[in-house]
Amino acid sequence: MKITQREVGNAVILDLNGKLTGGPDADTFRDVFKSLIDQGKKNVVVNLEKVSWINSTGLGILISGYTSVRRAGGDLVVMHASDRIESILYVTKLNLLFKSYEAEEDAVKSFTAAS
Amino acid sequence: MKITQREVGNAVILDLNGKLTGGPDADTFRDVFKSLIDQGKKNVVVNLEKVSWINSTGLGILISGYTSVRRAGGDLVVMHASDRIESILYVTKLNLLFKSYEAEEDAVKSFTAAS
Amino acid sequence: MGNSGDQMILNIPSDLKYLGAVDAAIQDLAREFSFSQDAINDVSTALIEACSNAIEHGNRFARDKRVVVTLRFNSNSFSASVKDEGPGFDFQSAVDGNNTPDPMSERGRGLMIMQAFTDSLNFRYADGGLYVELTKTRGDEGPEEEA
Amino acid sequence: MGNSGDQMILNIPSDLKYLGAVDAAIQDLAREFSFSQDAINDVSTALIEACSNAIEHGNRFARDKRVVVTLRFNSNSFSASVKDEGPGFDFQSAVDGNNTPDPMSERGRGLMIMQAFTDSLNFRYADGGLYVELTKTRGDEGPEEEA
Ligand SMILES: Nc1ncnc2c1ncn2[C@@H]1O[C@H](COP(=O)(O)OP(=O)(O)O)[C@@H](O)[C@H]1O
Ligand SMILES: Nc1ncnc2c1ncn2[C@@H]1O[C@H](COP(=O)(O)OP(=O)(O)O)[C@@H](O)[C@H]1O
Repeated sequence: MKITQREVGNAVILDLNGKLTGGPDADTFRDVFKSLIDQGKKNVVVNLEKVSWINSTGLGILISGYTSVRRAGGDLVVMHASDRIESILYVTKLNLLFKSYEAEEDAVKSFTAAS
Repeated sequence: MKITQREVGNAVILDLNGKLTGGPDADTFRDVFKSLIDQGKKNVVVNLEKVSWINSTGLGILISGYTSVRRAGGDLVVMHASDRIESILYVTKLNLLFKSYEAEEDAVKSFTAAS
Repeated sequence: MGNSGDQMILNIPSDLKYLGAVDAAIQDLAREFSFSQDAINDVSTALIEACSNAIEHGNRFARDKRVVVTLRFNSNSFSASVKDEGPGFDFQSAVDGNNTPDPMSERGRGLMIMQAFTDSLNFRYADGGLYVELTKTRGDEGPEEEA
Repeated sequence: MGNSGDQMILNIPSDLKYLGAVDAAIQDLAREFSFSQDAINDVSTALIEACSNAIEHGNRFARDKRVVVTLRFNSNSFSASVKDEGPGFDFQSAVDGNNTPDPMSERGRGLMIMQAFTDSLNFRYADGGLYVELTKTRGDEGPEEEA
Protein backbone atom coordinates (compact mmCIF):
# COMPACT_ATOMS: atom_id res chain seq x y z
CA MET A 1 0.00 0.00 0.00
CA LYS A 2 1.17 3.50 -0.85
CA ILE A 3 0.32 6.59 1.20
CA THR A 4 0.65 10.15 -0.06
CA GLN A 5 -0.10 13.21 2.06
CA ARG A 6 -1.60 16.55 1.22
CA GLU A 7 -3.11 19.41 3.23
CA VAL A 8 -6.47 21.01 2.57
CA GLY A 9 -7.63 23.70 4.99
CA ASN A 10 -6.86 22.51 8.50
CA ALA A 11 -6.96 18.86 7.50
CA VAL A 12 -4.37 16.37 6.31
CA ILE A 13 -5.59 14.04 3.59
CA LEU A 14 -3.92 10.65 3.30
CA ASP A 15 -4.45 9.19 -0.17
CA LEU A 16 -4.08 5.42 0.15
CA ASN A 17 -3.41 3.23 -2.85
CA GLY A 18 -3.57 -0.57 -2.82
CA LYS A 19 -4.96 -3.05 -0.33
CA LEU A 20 -5.11 -2.52 3.41
CA THR A 21 -4.15 -5.84 4.97
CA GLY A 22 -1.88 -5.43 7.96
CA GLY A 23 1.68 -6.75 7.89
CA PRO A 24 4.11 -4.06 6.71
CA ASP A 25 1.22 -1.63 6.10
CA ALA A 26 0.61 -1.38 9.84
CA ASP A 27 4.13 -0.04 10.49
CA THR A 28 3.97 2.44 7.61
CA PHE A 29 0.66 3.75 8.88
CA ARG A 30 1.84 4.06 12.48
CA ASP A 31 4.93 6.01 11.37
CA VAL A 32 2.85 8.41 9.30
CA PHE A 33 0.50 9.10 12.21
CA LYS A 34 3.34 9.54 14.67
CA SER A 35 4.99 12.13 12.47
CA LEU A 36 1.68 13.94 11.82
CA ILE A 37 0.98 14.23 15.54
CA ASP A 38 4.56 15.37 16.24
CA GLN A 39 3.84 18.20 13.80
CA GLY A 40 0.59 19.03 15.56
CA LYS A 41 -1.51 17.81 12.64
CA LYS A 42 -4.39 15.87 14.08
CA ASN A 43 -7.35 16.23 11.74
CA VAL A 44 -6.96 13.41 9.28
CA VAL A 45 -9.03 12.36 6.27
CA VAL A 46 -8.21 8.88 5.00
CA ASN A 47 -9.02 8.70 1.29
CA LEU A 48 -10.03 5.13 0.45
CA GLU A 49 -10.83 5.77 -3.21
CA LYS A 50 -7.89 3.70 -4.47
CA VAL A 51 -8.18 0.99 -1.82
CA SER A 52 -9.57 -2.03 -3.63
CA TRP A 53 -10.26 -3.98 -0.45
CA ILE A 54 -9.57 -4.23 3.25
CA ASN A 55 -9.54 -7.09 5.74
CA SER A 56 -10.08 -7.03 9.50
CA THR A 57 -6.39 -6.42 10.14
CA GLY A 58 -6.64 -3.44 7.80
CA LEU A 59 -9.55 -2.16 9.87
CA GLY A 60 -7.25 -2.45 12.89
CA ILE A 61 -4.78 -0.16 11.15
CA LEU A 62 -7.48 2.47 10.68
CA ILE A 63 -8.51 2.13 14.32
CA SER A 64 -4.93 2.59 15.49
CA GLY A 65 -4.75 5.82 13.46
CA TYR A 66 -8.09 6.91 14.89
CA THR A 67 -6.92 6.22 18.44
CA SER A 68 -3.73 8.23 18.08
CA VAL A 69 -5.34 11.36 16.61
CA ARG A 70 -8.18 11.25 19.16
CA ARG A 71 -5.64 11.07 21.98
CA ALA A 72 -3.99 14.16 20.51
CA GLY A 73 -7.37 15.93 20.49
CA GLY A 74 -8.05 15.49 16.78
CA ASP A 75 -10.25 13.25 14.69
CA LEU A 76 -10.14 10.78 11.79
CA VAL A 77 -12.74 10.45 9.06
CA VAL A 78 -12.72 8.42 5.85
CA MET A 79 -13.87 9.34 2.37
CA HIS A 80 -14.58 7.75 -1.01
CA ALA A 81 -15.05 4.25 0.45
CA SER A 82 -16.34 1.74 -2.09
CA ASP A 83 -19.61 -0.09 -1.49
CA ARG A 84 -17.59 -3.11 -0.50
CA ILE A 85 -15.67 -1.23 2.18
CA GLU A 86 -18.77 0.67 3.35
CA SER A 87 -20.54 -2.59 4.03
CA ILE A 88 -17.56 -3.85 6.08
CA LEU A 89 -17.60 -0.65 8.15
CA TYR A 90 -21.31 -1.12 8.66
CA VAL A 91 -21.11 -4.77 9.70
CA THR A 92 -18.32 -4.08 12.18
CA LYS A 93 -20.12 -0.95 13.41
CA LEU A 94 -16.97 1.06 12.76
CA ASN A 95 -19.19 3.50 10.89
CA LEU A 96 -20.13 4.68 14.39
CA LEU A 97 -16.47 5.32 15.20
CA PHE A 98 -15.27 7.21 12.15
CA LYS A 99 -17.56 9.10 9.82
CA SER A 100 -17.52 8.31 6.13
CA TYR A 101 -17.90 11.05 3.50
CA GLU A 102 -18.56 10.95 -0.21
CA ALA A 103 -17.21 14.42 -0.95
CA GLU A 104 -13.76 15.68 -0.01
CA GLU A 105 -15.22 19.08 0.79
CA ASP A 106 -17.57 17.63 3.40
CA ALA A 107 -14.81 15.48 4.90
CA VAL A 108 -12.57 18.52 5.32
CA LYS A 109 -15.42 20.66 6.67
CA SER A 110 -16.24 18.06 9.33
CA PHE A 111 -13.30 19.23 11.48
CA THR A 112 -14.25 22.91 11.33
CA ALA A 113 -17.72 22.07 12.54
CA ALA A 114 -16.39 20.09 15.46
CA SER A 115 -13.84 22.61 16.71
CA MET B 1 -19.35 -11.49 -23.92
CA LYS B 2 -22.18 -9.05 -24.57
CA ILE B 3 -22.71 -7.23 -27.86
CA THR B 4 -24.88 -4.14 -28.27
CA GLN B 5 -25.46 -2.41 -31.62
CA ARG B 6 -25.91 1.21 -32.52
CA GLU B 7 -25.74 3.19 -35.77
CA VAL B 8 -23.70 6.34 -36.32
CA GLY B 9 -23.73 7.85 -39.81
CA ASN B 10 -23.38 5.02 -42.30
CA ALA B 11 -21.63 2.77 -39.80
CA VAL B 12 -22.79 0.18 -37.32
CA ILE B 13 -20.95 0.23 -34.02
CA LEU B 14 -20.75 -3.01 -32.04
CA ASP B 15 -20.01 -2.32 -28.40
CA LEU B 16 -18.47 -5.47 -26.95
CA ASN B 17 -18.33 -6.10 -23.25
CA GLY B 18 -16.35 -8.91 -21.61
CA LYS B 19 -13.61 -11.19 -22.87
CA LEU B 20 -13.26 -12.35 -26.44
CA THR B 21 -12.28 -16.01 -26.25
CA GLY B 22 -14.04 -18.16 -28.79
CA GLY B 23 -16.48 -20.86 -27.74
CA PRO B 24 -20.06 -19.52 -27.57
CA ASP B 25 -18.83 -16.01 -28.45
CA ALA B 26 -17.97 -17.18 -31.96
CA ASP B 27 -21.58 -18.17 -32.71
CA THR B 28 -23.02 -14.96 -31.27
CA PHE B 29 -20.64 -12.92 -33.39
CA ARG B 30 -21.36 -14.85 -36.57
CA ASP B 31 -25.12 -14.41 -36.09
CA VAL B 32 -24.75 -10.67 -35.56
CA PHE B 33 -22.70 -10.30 -38.75
CA LYS B 34 -25.06 -12.44 -40.77
CA SER B 35 -28.03 -10.31 -39.77
CA LEU B 36 -26.13 -7.06 -40.40
CA ILE B 37 -25.19 -8.14 -43.92
CA ASP B 38 -28.75 -9.32 -44.60
CA GLN B 39 -29.84 -5.77 -43.78
CA GLY B 40 -27.19 -4.33 -46.12
CA LYS B 41 -25.16 -2.96 -43.23
CA LYS B 42 -21.55 -3.65 -44.00
CA ASN B 43 -19.48 -0.89 -42.43
CA VAL B 44 -18.73 -2.11 -38.94
CA VAL B 45 -16.81 -0.55 -36.07
CA VAL B 46 -15.98 -3.00 -33.30
CA ASN B 47 -15.66 -1.10 -30.04
CA LEU B 48 -13.13 -2.91 -27.83
CA GLU B 49 -13.20 -0.42 -24.97
CA LYS B 50 -14.87 -2.85 -22.56
CA VAL B 51 -12.98 -5.92 -23.75
CA SER B 52 -10.52 -6.69 -20.99
CA TRP B 53 -8.60 -9.25 -23.01
CA ILE B 54 -8.61 -11.40 -26.10
CA ASN B 55 -6.93 -14.68 -27.04
CA SER B 56 -6.02 -16.04 -30.47
CA THR B 57 -9.44 -17.68 -30.86
CA GLY B 58 -10.96 -14.27 -30.14
CA LEU B 59 -8.80 -12.81 -32.92
CA GLY B 60 -10.28 -15.48 -35.19
CA ILE B 61 -13.75 -14.20 -34.34
CA LEU B 62 -12.76 -10.69 -35.42
CA ILE B 63 -11.25 -12.06 -38.62
CA SER B 64 -14.42 -13.98 -39.43
CA GLY B 65 -16.40 -10.74 -39.05
CA TYR B 66 -13.88 -8.92 -41.20
CA THR B 67 -14.11 -11.58 -43.91
CA SER B 68 -17.88 -11.46 -44.08
CA VAL B 69 -18.20 -7.68 -44.37
CA ARG B 70 -15.39 -7.49 -46.92
CA ARG B 71 -17.14 -10.12 -49.03
CA ALA B 72 -20.24 -7.94 -48.91
CA GLY B 73 -18.20 -4.95 -50.09
CA GLY B 74 -17.86 -3.32 -46.66
CA ASP B 75 -15.14 -3.00 -44.09
CA LEU B 76 -14.41 -3.64 -40.41
CA VAL B 77 -12.33 -1.41 -38.17
CA VAL B 78 -11.75 -1.53 -34.42
CA MET B 79 -11.64 1.29 -31.88
CA HIS B 80 -10.64 1.94 -28.26
CA ALA B 81 -8.38 -1.13 -28.08
CA SER B 82 -6.35 -1.25 -24.86
CA ASP B 83 -2.54 -1.28 -24.99
CA ARG B 84 -2.69 -4.98 -24.27
CA ILE B 85 -4.94 -5.71 -27.25
CA GLU B 86 -3.04 -3.27 -29.52
CA SER B 87 0.16 -5.17 -28.90
CA ILE B 88 -1.54 -8.47 -29.78
CA LEU B 89 -2.82 -6.97 -33.04
CA TYR B 90 0.69 -5.73 -33.75
CA VAL B 91 2.43 -9.03 -33.02
CA THR B 92 0.00 -10.99 -35.17
CA LYS B 93 0.18 -8.32 -37.89
CA LEU B 94 -3.62 -8.04 -37.81
CA ASN B 95 -3.13 -4.28 -37.50
CA LEU B 96 -2.44 -4.49 -41.24
CA LEU B 97 -5.84 -6.14 -41.80
CA PHE B 98 -8.18 -3.98 -39.75
CA LYS B 99 -7.42 -0.40 -38.85
CA SER B 100 -7.51 0.62 -35.21
CA TYR B 101 -8.85 4.03 -34.14
CA GLU B 102 -8.67 5.92 -30.89
CA ALA B 103 -11.63 8.19 -31.60
CA GLU B 104 -15.11 7.02 -32.56
CA GLU B 105 -15.42 9.97 -34.96
CA ASP B 106 -12.35 8.85 -36.91
CA ALA B 107 -13.51 5.24 -36.97
CA VAL B 108 -16.89 6.22 -38.41
CA LYS B 109 -15.31 8.63 -40.92
CA SER B 110 -13.00 5.91 -42.23
CA PHE B 111 -15.83 4.38 -44.28
CA THR B 112 -16.84 7.66 -45.92
CA ALA B 113 -13.26 8.19 -47.03
CA ALA B 114 -13.12 4.74 -48.59
CA SER B 115 -16.37 4.90 -50.53
CA MET C 1 -22.31 -29.11 -4.50
CA GLY C 2 -23.14 -29.75 -8.16
CA ASN C 3 -20.65 -31.18 -10.60
CA SER C 4 -17.39 -31.77 -8.76
CA GLY C 5 -15.55 -30.73 -11.91
CA ASP C 6 -16.86 -27.20 -11.56
CA GLN C 7 -14.35 -25.97 -9.07
CA MET C 8 -11.25 -23.85 -9.05
CA ILE C 9 -8.43 -24.51 -6.61
CA LEU C 10 -5.96 -21.82 -5.59
CA ASN C 11 -2.87 -22.85 -3.69
CA ILE C 12 -0.81 -20.01 -2.20
CA PRO C 13 2.13 -19.56 0.19
CA SER C 14 1.56 -18.06 3.65
CA ASP C 15 2.12 -14.52 2.45
CA LEU C 16 -0.43 -11.69 2.44
CA LYS C 17 0.96 -10.59 -0.95
CA TYR C 18 -1.03 -13.39 -2.58
CA LEU C 19 -4.41 -12.34 -1.17
CA GLY C 20 -5.00 -9.84 -3.96
CA ALA C 21 -4.68 -12.57 -6.58
CA VAL C 22 -7.19 -14.72 -4.69
CA ASP C 23 -9.56 -11.78 -4.43
CA ALA C 24 -9.20 -10.94 -8.12
CA ALA C 25 -9.86 -14.55 -9.14
CA ILE C 26 -13.03 -14.84 -7.03
CA GLN C 27 -14.34 -11.52 -8.27
CA ASP C 28 -13.89 -12.49 -11.90
CA LEU C 29 -15.35 -15.95 -11.46
CA ALA C 30 -18.36 -14.71 -9.50
CA ARG C 31 -19.06 -12.23 -12.30
CA GLU C 32 -18.68 -15.03 -14.87
CA PHE C 33 -21.29 -17.01 -12.94
CA SER C 34 -23.61 -13.99 -12.95
CA PHE C 35 -23.50 -13.17 -9.27
CA SER C 36 -24.62 -9.63 -8.48
CA GLN C 37 -21.94 -7.11 -7.53
CA ASP C 38 -23.20 -7.09 -3.93
CA ALA C 39 -22.96 -10.85 -3.65
CA ILE C 40 -19.51 -10.78 -5.27
CA ASN C 41 -18.33 -8.28 -2.68
CA ASP C 42 -19.74 -10.38 0.14
CA VAL C 43 -18.08 -13.63 -0.91
CA SER C 44 -14.75 -11.92 -1.63
CA THR C 45 -14.74 -10.19 1.73
CA ALA C 46 -15.56 -13.37 3.67
CA LEU C 47 -13.03 -15.43 1.77
CA ILE C 48 -10.20 -12.92 2.10
CA GLU C 49 -10.86 -12.85 5.81
CA ALA C 50 -10.64 -16.65 6.04
CA CYS C 51 -7.39 -16.60 4.03
CA SER C 52 -5.91 -13.86 6.22
CA ASN C 53 -6.58 -15.96 9.31
CA ALA C 54 -5.17 -19.09 7.63
CA ILE C 55 -1.95 -17.22 6.81
CA GLU C 56 -1.59 -15.42 10.12
CA HIS C 57 -3.09 -17.66 12.82
CA GLY C 58 -3.01 -21.02 11.03
CA ASN C 59 0.32 -21.09 9.23
CA ARG C 60 1.90 -18.23 11.21
CA PHE C 61 3.46 -16.89 8.02
CA ALA C 62 5.65 -20.02 7.66
CA ARG C 63 7.19 -19.98 4.18
CA ASP C 64 6.80 -23.71 3.67
CA LYS C 65 3.14 -23.91 4.69
CA ARG C 66 0.37 -23.47 2.14
CA VAL C 67 -3.16 -22.21 2.07
CA VAL C 68 -5.52 -24.03 -0.29
CA VAL C 69 -8.68 -22.27 -1.42
CA THR C 70 -11.40 -24.20 -3.25
CA LEU C 71 -14.16 -22.30 -5.03
CA ARG C 72 -17.39 -23.88 -6.27
CA PHE C 73 -20.10 -22.03 -8.11
CA ASN C 74 -23.40 -23.54 -9.05
CA SER C 75 -26.79 -22.39 -10.14
CA ASN C 76 -27.98 -21.19 -6.77
CA SER C 77 -24.98 -20.80 -4.53
CA PHE C 78 -21.30 -20.24 -4.09
CA SER C 79 -19.34 -22.34 -1.67
CA ALA C 80 -15.70 -22.27 -0.74
CA SER C 81 -13.24 -23.81 1.64
CA VAL C 82 -9.96 -22.48 2.98
CA LYS C 83 -7.51 -25.02 4.38
CA ASP C 84 -4.34 -24.19 6.31
CA GLU C 85 -1.62 -26.36 7.93
CA GLY C 86 -1.98 -24.97 11.42
CA PRO C 87 -3.11 -26.20 14.86
CA GLY C 88 -6.71 -25.01 14.53
CA PHE C 89 -8.46 -23.33 17.46
CA ASP C 90 -11.45 -23.70 19.72
CA PHE C 91 -13.87 -22.56 17.04
CA GLN C 92 -16.94 -23.85 18.86
CA SER C 93 -16.60 -21.44 21.74
CA ALA C 94 -15.47 -18.68 19.39
CA VAL C 95 -18.59 -19.10 17.27
CA ASP C 96 -20.90 -19.53 20.27
CA GLY C 97 -19.35 -16.60 22.10
CA ASN C 98 -19.86 -12.91 21.61
CA ASN C 99 -17.89 -11.94 18.55
CA THR C 100 -18.27 -8.20 18.92
CA PRO C 101 -14.99 -6.79 20.18
CA ASP C 102 -14.54 -3.55 22.06
CA PRO C 103 -15.07 -0.72 19.54
CA MET C 104 -11.48 0.51 20.03
CA SER C 105 -9.88 -2.92 19.80
CA GLU C 106 -7.62 -3.24 16.80
CA ARG C 107 -8.28 -6.95 16.35
CA GLY C 108 -10.95 -9.59 16.67
CA ARG C 109 -13.37 -8.75 13.84
CA GLY C 110 -12.56 -11.59 11.43
CA LEU C 111 -15.14 -14.17 12.56
CA MET C 112 -17.77 -11.44 12.79
CA ILE C 113 -17.10 -10.42 9.18
CA MET C 114 -17.15 -14.00 7.91
CA GLN C 115 -20.47 -14.65 9.66
CA ALA C 116 -22.04 -11.44 8.43
CA PHE C 117 -21.15 -11.93 4.78
CA THR C 118 -22.04 -15.61 4.38
CA ASP C 119 -25.13 -17.76 4.77
CA SER C 120 -23.30 -20.60 6.42
CA LEU C 121 -19.90 -20.81 8.06
CA ASN C 122 -18.39 -24.03 9.26
CA PHE C 123 -15.06 -25.01 10.85
CA ARG C 124 -13.57 -28.47 10.71
CA TYR C 125 -10.16 -29.82 11.68
CA ALA C 126 -8.84 -32.50 9.33
CA ASP C 127 -5.77 -33.54 7.32
CA GLY C 128 -3.45 -31.62 9.63
CA GLY C 129 -5.11 -28.26 9.33
CA LEU C 130 -8.21 -26.18 9.71
CA TYR C 131 -10.91 -26.14 7.05
CA VAL C 132 -13.11 -23.06 6.98
CA GLU C 133 -16.16 -23.75 4.82
CA LEU C 134 -18.51 -21.02 3.77
CA THR C 135 -21.55 -20.69 1.56
CA LYS C 136 -23.36 -17.79 -0.02
CA THR C 137 -26.79 -18.28 -1.55
CA ARG C 138 -27.34 -16.52 -4.83
CA GLY C 139 -29.60 -13.48 -4.68
CA ASP C 140 -29.19 -13.23 -0.94
CA GLU C 141 -27.32 -9.99 -0.98
CA GLY C 142 -26.04 -7.63 1.61
CA PRO C 143 -24.64 -8.27 5.05
CA GLU C 144 -26.97 -9.93 7.50
CA GLU C 145 -27.97 -8.15 10.64
CA GLU C 146 -26.43 -9.82 13.63
CA ALA C 147 -28.61 -11.84 15.93
CA MET D 1 13.49 -20.57 -9.89
CA GLY D 2 14.12 -18.99 -6.46
CA ASN D 3 12.41 -20.12 -3.29
CA SER D 4 10.09 -22.96 -4.20
CA GLY D 5 7.62 -21.64 -1.65
CA ASP D 6 7.08 -18.50 -3.68
CA GLN D 7 4.62 -19.93 -6.11
CA MET D 8 0.90 -19.85 -6.68
CA ILE D 9 -0.91 -22.82 -8.21
CA LEU D 10 -4.24 -22.46 -10.01
CA ASN D 11 -6.17 -25.59 -10.84
CA ILE D 12 -9.15 -25.13 -13.17
CA PRO D 13 -11.60 -27.28 -15.14
CA SER D 14 -11.42 -27.43 -18.94
CA ASP D 15 -13.77 -24.51 -19.37
CA LEU D 16 -12.96 -21.14 -20.94
CA LYS D 17 -15.11 -19.47 -18.26
CA TYR D 18 -12.25 -19.88 -15.81
CA LEU D 19 -9.66 -18.07 -17.94
CA GLY D 20 -10.70 -14.66 -16.65
CA ALA D 21 -9.98 -15.69 -13.08
CA VAL D 22 -6.53 -16.94 -14.10
CA ASP D 23 -5.88 -13.69 -15.94
CA ALA D 24 -7.05 -11.57 -12.99
CA ALA D 25 -4.85 -13.52 -10.57
CA ILE D 26 -1.73 -13.12 -12.70
CA GLN D 27 -2.37 -9.43 -13.23
CA ASP D 28 -2.72 -8.76 -9.53
CA LEU D 29 0.28 -10.86 -8.56
CA ALA D 30 2.52 -9.33 -11.23
CA ARG D 31 1.57 -5.87 -9.93
CA GLU D 32 2.29 -7.01 -6.37
CA PHE D 33 5.74 -8.09 -7.52
CA SER D 34 6.29 -4.68 -9.13
CA PHE D 35 6.23 -5.76 -12.77
CA SER D 36 5.58 -2.91 -15.17
CA GLN D 37 2.15 -2.74 -16.78
CA ASP D 38 3.67 -3.69 -20.15
CA ALA D 39 5.33 -6.76 -18.69
CA ILE D 40 2.13 -7.67 -16.85
CA ASN D 41 0.19 -7.53 -20.12
CA ASP D 42 2.78 -9.67 -21.87
CA VAL D 43 2.82 -12.46 -19.29
CA SER D 44 -0.97 -12.49 -19.00
CA THR D 45 -1.42 -12.69 -22.75
CA ALA D 46 1.07 -15.54 -23.16
CA LEU D 47 -0.34 -17.49 -20.25
CA ILE D 48 -3.97 -17.12 -21.28
CA GLU D 49 -2.97 -18.40 -24.69
CA ALA D 50 -1.27 -21.46 -23.20
CA CYS D 51 -4.35 -22.11 -21.03
CA SER D 52 -6.69 -21.75 -24.01
CA ASN D 53 -4.71 -24.39 -25.90
CA ALA D 54 -4.60 -26.68 -22.86
CA ILE D 55 -8.39 -26.49 -22.54
CA GLU D 56 -9.17 -26.79 -26.25
CA HIS D 57 -6.45 -28.93 -27.82
CA GLY D 58 -5.09 -30.68 -24.74
CA ASN D 59 -8.15 -31.58 -22.70
CA ARG D 60 -10.67 -31.10 -25.54
CA PHE D 61 -13.07 -29.42 -23.11
CA ALA D 62 -13.47 -32.69 -21.13
CA ARG D 63 -15.26 -31.85 -17.87
CA ASP D 64 -13.17 -34.24 -15.81
CA LYS D 65 -9.77 -33.06 -17.06
CA ARG D 66 -7.93 -30.24 -15.33
CA VAL D 67 -5.50 -27.53 -16.27
CA VAL D 68 -2.86 -26.68 -13.66
CA VAL D 69 -1.13 -23.32 -13.84
CA THR D 70 1.92 -22.64 -11.69
CA LEU D 71 3.16 -19.06 -11.30
CA ARG D 72 6.57 -18.12 -9.89
CA PHE D 73 7.76 -14.58 -9.42
CA ASN D 74 11.24 -13.68 -8.32
CA SER D 75 13.49 -10.68 -8.28
CA ASN D 76 14.34 -10.71 -11.95
CA SER D 77 11.83 -12.87 -13.74
CA PHE D 78 8.44 -14.44 -13.93
CA SER D 79 8.07 -18.06 -14.90
CA ALA D 80 5.01 -20.20 -15.31
CA SER D 81 3.94 -23.61 -16.44
CA VAL D 82 0.63 -24.81 -17.81
CA LYS D 83 -0.08 -28.52 -17.60
CA ASP D 84 -2.97 -30.31 -19.30
CA GLU D 85 -4.06 -33.99 -19.44
CA GLY D 86 -3.99 -34.33 -23.21
CA PRO D 87 -2.00 -36.22 -25.84
CA GLY D 88 0.50 -33.44 -26.54
CA PHE D 89 1.56 -32.60 -30.10
CA ASP D 90 4.61 -32.42 -32.30
CA PHE D 91 5.81 -29.19 -30.74
CA GLN D 92 9.32 -29.48 -32.13
CA SER D 93 8.21 -29.08 -35.72
CA ALA D 94 5.58 -26.54 -34.74
CA VAL D 95 8.22 -24.38 -33.05
CA ASP D 96 10.80 -24.89 -35.80
CA GLY D 97 8.28 -24.28 -38.55
CA ASN D 98 6.85 -21.05 -39.82
CA ASN D 99 4.27 -19.93 -37.29
CA THR D 100 2.84 -17.10 -39.34
CA PRO D 101 -0.56 -18.18 -40.66
CA ASP D 102 -2.27 -16.79 -43.73
CA PRO D 103 -3.52 -13.30 -42.81
CA MET D 104 -7.15 -14.34 -43.37
CA SER D 105 -6.90 -17.60 -41.44
CA GLU D 106 -9.06 -17.62 -38.34
CA ARG D 107 -6.76 -19.90 -36.38
CA GLY D 108 -3.11 -20.73 -35.81
CA ARG D 109 -1.80 -17.65 -33.98
CA GLY D 110 -1.40 -19.10 -30.49
CA LEU D 111 2.22 -20.28 -30.66
CA MET D 112 3.18 -17.05 -32.39
CA ILE D 113 1.67 -15.01 -29.56
CA MET D 114 3.29 -17.11 -26.84
CA GLN D 115 6.69 -16.75 -28.51
CA ALA D 116 6.32 -13.02 -29.04
CA PHE D 117 5.35 -12.22 -25.46
CA THR D 118 7.87 -14.36 -23.59
CA ASP D 119 11.64 -14.64 -23.37
CA SER D 120 11.64 -18.40 -23.34
CA LEU D 121 9.02 -20.95 -24.29
CA ASN D 122 9.44 -24.65 -23.74
CA PHE D 123 7.24 -27.72 -24.32
CA ARG D 124 7.63 -30.98 -22.47
CA TYR D 125 5.48 -34.10 -22.31
CA ALA D 126 5.35 -35.71 -18.84
CA ASP D 127 2.94 -37.11 -16.22
CA GLY D 128 0.29 -37.83 -18.84
CA GLY D 129 0.06 -34.35 -20.25
CA LEU D 130 1.77 -31.43 -21.91
CA TYR D 131 3.74 -28.90 -19.90
CA VAL D 132 4.13 -25.49 -21.49
CA GLU D 133 6.81 -23.55 -19.65
CA LEU D 134 7.39 -19.87 -20.22
CA THR D 135 9.58 -17.17 -18.78
CA LYS D 136 9.54 -13.40 -18.89
CA THR D 137 12.55 -11.43 -17.73
CA ARG D 138 11.76 -8.37 -15.68
CA GLY D 139 12.25 -5.06 -17.43
CA ASP D 140 12.22 -6.73 -20.82
CA GLU D 141 9.00 -5.19 -21.97
CA GLY D 142 7.05 -5.25 -25.17
CA PRO D 143 6.59 -7.92 -27.77
CA GLU D 144 9.71 -9.14 -29.48
CA GLU D 145 10.09 -8.71 -33.19
CA GLU D 146 9.95 -12.05 -34.90
CA ALA D 147 13.17 -13.52 -36.30
N1 LIG E 1 -7.12 -20.42 10.75
C1 LIG E 1 -6.99 -20.27 12.09
N2 LIG E 1 -6.11 -21.05 12.78
C2 LIG E 1 -5.95 -20.89 14.11
N3 LIG E 1 -6.61 -19.97 14.85
C3 LIG E 1 -7.50 -19.17 14.21
C4 LIG E 1 -7.74 -19.29 12.83
N4 LIG E 1 -8.69 -18.36 12.50
C5 LIG E 1 -9.01 -17.72 13.64
N5 LIG E 1 -8.30 -18.20 14.68
C6 LIG E 1 -8.39 -17.77 16.09
O1 LIG E 1 -9.57 -17.03 16.29
C7 LIG E 1 -9.27 -15.73 16.81
C8 LIG E 1 -10.28 -14.70 16.28
O2 LIG E 1 -10.10 -14.49 14.89
P1 LIG E 1 -10.63 -13.18 14.22
O3 LIG E 1 -12.05 -12.93 14.65
O4 LIG E 1 -10.39 -13.28 12.76
O5 LIG E 1 -9.78 -11.98 14.84
P2 LIG E 1 -8.21 -11.65 14.71
O6 LIG E 1 -7.69 -12.38 13.50
O7 LIG E 1 -8.16 -10.18 14.57
O8 LIG E 1 -7.59 -12.13 15.99
C9 LIG E 1 -7.84 -15.46 16.38
O9 LIG E 1 -7.19 -14.53 17.21
C10 LIG E 1 -7.24 -16.86 16.48
O10 LIG E 1 -6.87 -17.14 17.79
N1 LIG F 1 -1.86 -28.11 -25.28
C1 LIG F 1 -1.90 -28.66 -26.51
N2 LIG F 1 -2.19 -29.96 -26.67
C2 LIG F 1 -2.26 -30.53 -27.89
N3 LIG F 1 -2.03 -29.83 -29.02
C3 LIG F 1 -1.72 -28.53 -28.96
C4 LIG F 1 -1.64 -27.87 -27.71
N4 LIG F 1 -1.31 -26.57 -27.94
C5 LIG F 1 -1.21 -26.45 -29.27
N5 LIG F 1 -1.44 -27.62 -29.90
C6 LIG F 1 -1.41 -27.88 -31.36
O1 LIG F 1 -0.72 -26.82 -32.00
C7 LIG F 1 -1.54 -26.23 -33.00
C8 LIG F 1 -1.25 -24.75 -33.15
O2 LIG F 1 -1.66 -24.06 -31.99
P1 LIG F 1 -1.94 -22.48 -32.06
O3 LIG F 1 -0.77 -21.82 -32.69
O4 LIG F 1 -2.27 -22.05 -30.68
O5 LIG F 1 -3.18 -22.29 -33.02
P2 LIG F 1 -4.70 -22.74 -32.85
O6 LIG F 1 -4.95 -23.01 -31.40
O7 LIG F 1 -5.49 -21.60 -33.38
O8 LIG F 1 -4.85 -23.96 -33.69
C9 LIG F 1 -2.96 -26.54 -32.58
O9 LIG F 1 -3.86 -26.53 -33.65
C10 LIG F 1 -2.80 -27.91 -31.96
O10 LIG F 1 -2.80 -28.90 -32.95
